[in-house]
Amino acid sequence: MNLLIDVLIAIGLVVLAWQALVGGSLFRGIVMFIVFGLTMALAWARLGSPDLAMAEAAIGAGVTGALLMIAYWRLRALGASRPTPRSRLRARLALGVGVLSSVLVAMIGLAAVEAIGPGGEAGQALAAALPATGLGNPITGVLVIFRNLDTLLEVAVLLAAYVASRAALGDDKAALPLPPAQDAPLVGALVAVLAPLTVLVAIYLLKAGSQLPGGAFQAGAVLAAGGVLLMLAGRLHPAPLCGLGLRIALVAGTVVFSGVGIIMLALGQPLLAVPGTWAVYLIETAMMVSIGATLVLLFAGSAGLSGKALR
Amino acid sequence: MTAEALTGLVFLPLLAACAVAALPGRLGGGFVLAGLAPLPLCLIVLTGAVVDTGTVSLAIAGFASPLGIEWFVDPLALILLWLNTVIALVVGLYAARDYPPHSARGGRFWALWLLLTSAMNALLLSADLFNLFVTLELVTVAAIGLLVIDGKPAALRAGMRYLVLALLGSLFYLLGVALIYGQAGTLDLYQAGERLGPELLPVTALVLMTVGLLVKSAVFPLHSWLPAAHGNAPGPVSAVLSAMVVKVSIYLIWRLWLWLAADWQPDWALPMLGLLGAGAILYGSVLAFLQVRLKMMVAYSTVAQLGYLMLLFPLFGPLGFTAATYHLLSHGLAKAAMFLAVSNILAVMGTDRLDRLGGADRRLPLDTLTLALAGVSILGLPPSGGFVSKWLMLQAAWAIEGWGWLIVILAGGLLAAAYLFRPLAVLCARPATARPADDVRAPSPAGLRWGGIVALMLALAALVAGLAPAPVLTLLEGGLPPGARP
Amino acid sequence: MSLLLPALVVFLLLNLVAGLWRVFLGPTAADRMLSALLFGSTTVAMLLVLAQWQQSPALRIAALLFVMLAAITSIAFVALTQGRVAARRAPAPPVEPRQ
Amino acid sequence: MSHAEVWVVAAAAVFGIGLYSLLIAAHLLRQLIAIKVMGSAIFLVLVVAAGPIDGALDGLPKALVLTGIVIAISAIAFALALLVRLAEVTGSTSLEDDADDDR
Repeated sequence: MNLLIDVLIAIGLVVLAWQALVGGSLFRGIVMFIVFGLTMALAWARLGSPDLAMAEAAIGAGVTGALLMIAYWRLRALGASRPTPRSRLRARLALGVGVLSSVLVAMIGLAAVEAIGPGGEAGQALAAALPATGLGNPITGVLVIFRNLDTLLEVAVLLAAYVASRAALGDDKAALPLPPAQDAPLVGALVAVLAPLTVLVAIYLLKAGSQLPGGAFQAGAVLAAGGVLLMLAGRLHPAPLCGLGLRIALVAGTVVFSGVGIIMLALGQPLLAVPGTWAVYLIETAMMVSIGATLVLLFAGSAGLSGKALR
Repeated sequence: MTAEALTGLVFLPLLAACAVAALPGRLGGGFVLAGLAPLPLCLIVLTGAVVDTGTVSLAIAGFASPLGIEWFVDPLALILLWLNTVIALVVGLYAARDYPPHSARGGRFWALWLLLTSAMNALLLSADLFNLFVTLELVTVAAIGLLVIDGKPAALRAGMRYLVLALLGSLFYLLGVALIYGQAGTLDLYQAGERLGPELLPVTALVLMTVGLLVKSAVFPLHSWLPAAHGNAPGPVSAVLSAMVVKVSIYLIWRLWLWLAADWQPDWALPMLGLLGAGAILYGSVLAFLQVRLKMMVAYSTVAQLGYLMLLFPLFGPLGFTAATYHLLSHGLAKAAMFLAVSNILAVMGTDRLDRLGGADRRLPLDTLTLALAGVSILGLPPSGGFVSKWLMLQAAWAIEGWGWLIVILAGGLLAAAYLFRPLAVLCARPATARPADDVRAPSPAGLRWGGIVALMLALAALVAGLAPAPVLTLLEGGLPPGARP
Repeated sequence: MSLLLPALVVFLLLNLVAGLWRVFLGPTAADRMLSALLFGSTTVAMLLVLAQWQQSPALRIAALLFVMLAAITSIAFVALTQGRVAARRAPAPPVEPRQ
Repeated sequence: MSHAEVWVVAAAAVFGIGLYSLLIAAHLLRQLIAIKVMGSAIFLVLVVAAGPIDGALDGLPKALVLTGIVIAISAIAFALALLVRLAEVTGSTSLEDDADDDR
């Protein structure tokens, strides 16, 4: 039964990847991609990683899906041309490359699974070192304490992505177009319930993250989802200028994280040491705010946000 | 003190980038200066430590590998850190003309510039395979953001192509990391090397990672994205892309094969990588010769010169290693100087098409001189840094009786002479007709002279590198890869 | 009991396949998105059953997240497809790009 | 957790489909989806190939995947902004008609 479930999900993944990527309209491809992300989340759940299930659902399927949808909408609104399909020869060649790479990856992967030893040395060190931190969730432990340089640089990548997107869009662009706001009564009522709920869920995920699955990334993605909701409902608008508060929110994750790390160095501790659970919460909160703000701005395609309409 | 110095190398530019992004306006310039100016100080401290002890390492957050991430500095990394810092600072001086930090566009430029500097320093310090992936991504995003900052259609297209290929390259790299972690149970580059052997899986993992990195570093035959990207980026960005960004990926390939797999590289691997380098030298040089635009010629010259870095593999040994590292250093300086000079020429003449540049030396004597001096180093003529590296490389090829490699190195030099003399001849020609248009948008004469002096400084640095190579060579001899140690 | 929960998971999975068929068939975008939403709710049910069966209560948090995201996705869909319809009514609409 | 083979085979198939699509798709949006999907396949390999510790999968690669997911969305978000700008400036959503940029 166990195997049957895994096989079904795995087949689903393959079929959905095919549906998302090959043939059919681009819009259908995007919808299929979102469903692929949800199925990935199921796979992570089966692999015993609720953290990844959540991250995949919220970031991999949810926010990425929203970004793809809005980019698709914008490309249509711009009237961008439809590219000419590739030649038949190239398609045949590509099929060969695709099949070959599949076989290769399968062979390599199966050999790797075959050759697995008694378990990763690093993983065992993790299990041994976790209790001393007071955290119950090993993933949060790795992300915030043991390998926090990765996490810090990853938040910097998000910041770089925002600045680089602004650089690509240039000065003359106050904001990219957004679809007209939804002002149907039902939408209004739903937004009134959902928007506060996103904040609540985000804070819960953040707090739960130290012991249970969850953490800054999932929480930040939920906040971003809330921001996207407000934007689509016409409660939040792109703005040509970025207010100081929002600018601080953008860099809060990187600054607070490195600030704590450098203060610890100045106090004679190792660089980026985390002094206690309170610091974990502090860092995670700052990261959540940064992730949420950056993702919403990336969705808006604007420099800033405001409660008032642009025009 | 070394811990503070290492911290400064990564965190000063990172925090300065945050400050510039969060507080644009008049304050911006000060933060840019605060993020870049102290870096040489950090490096001096670090150099002292490396000279004293040979290598320096630091466990981040106090957790040593395999659980944590470690920074590790040896002479090779130190020299690249110096190169990166010098390029970021000196080319930054040039960029301050085109991108004043208090403008909105300038703010974005400097935020990305600082992020790129920080990311490359973090990459050069890191000894952790996954952390290297993260820094590579940061380098890619920041570099492409800089590439497209002027919004030129050609640059946008080149940036898009670069991004798609770089992301694909990252995927291959990550697949290799997955295999290595599965086999070795650690992500530390040096630890993993000790725990693995020449079995099929580790070698496959290395091949996958190398393919990914070859795409990112545009080594022949995966170079297709480079000329358009480097040829269409803004001048200072082209300089840093050619001088540093593509090279850090090759540096990682060196680390993988000569450190991680020091004891167990398969016999075929090193000559194979060398063949790619030979292909790059010949193909890149011929195409550089065929270009009609000066900047594209310089970009194709980068494709060719990257090939010499891959020749380290077949010529591996103490000589080959110092030669390749010295080539990396002198080419970085010379190529940055070249791109800046070309950028000046482009700004004044309004075009960089070779057939319209006749007689440009009268209007741009300084930049023509820079181009010639940098060319001397690229060619490998004495007394330049390029000469030292080519000479050492020829010696290395001679010592192992690798006549084929010897011929490739010599042919590369001759071809470089061919493609470099052509633009110089054009610039110094006295055309009877075809005066370039005078109504082009050009920076103020003061700004222009400033840019010209900055470019000349870099070209002179590449020359001086040939006059006094001893300290660098001595330093490098203290940090040879495991396989080249006596 | 030991067989009931896995059987339930399989049943829900088959349900997903049926939903997927609808996503595949379309024919309109709304059909696709509605079935994608249904897909979301079925996934929630599955996560809850899995949480019970695999003894990992943490999956319930994931289910909670799914529910919220599904609600937001529906609004996003309405907003974005209205724009889609508008774009279709525009004077020179590009045909829906393939490939 | 057993059945690692099932996940590896699925990941391999997804990876191949992604590469195939990347090569044939002319539309950049589709190419970006392909890269994202291939990334998911590699994450799956990363977690499964690390092997179990005491019956549960190793926690470390899971944290790496979480980092990878955030990096992937950053890169994709930037790529989409670049794509929209490219389409705005050149009217094209593809790199196929890559004109030689001689001036």
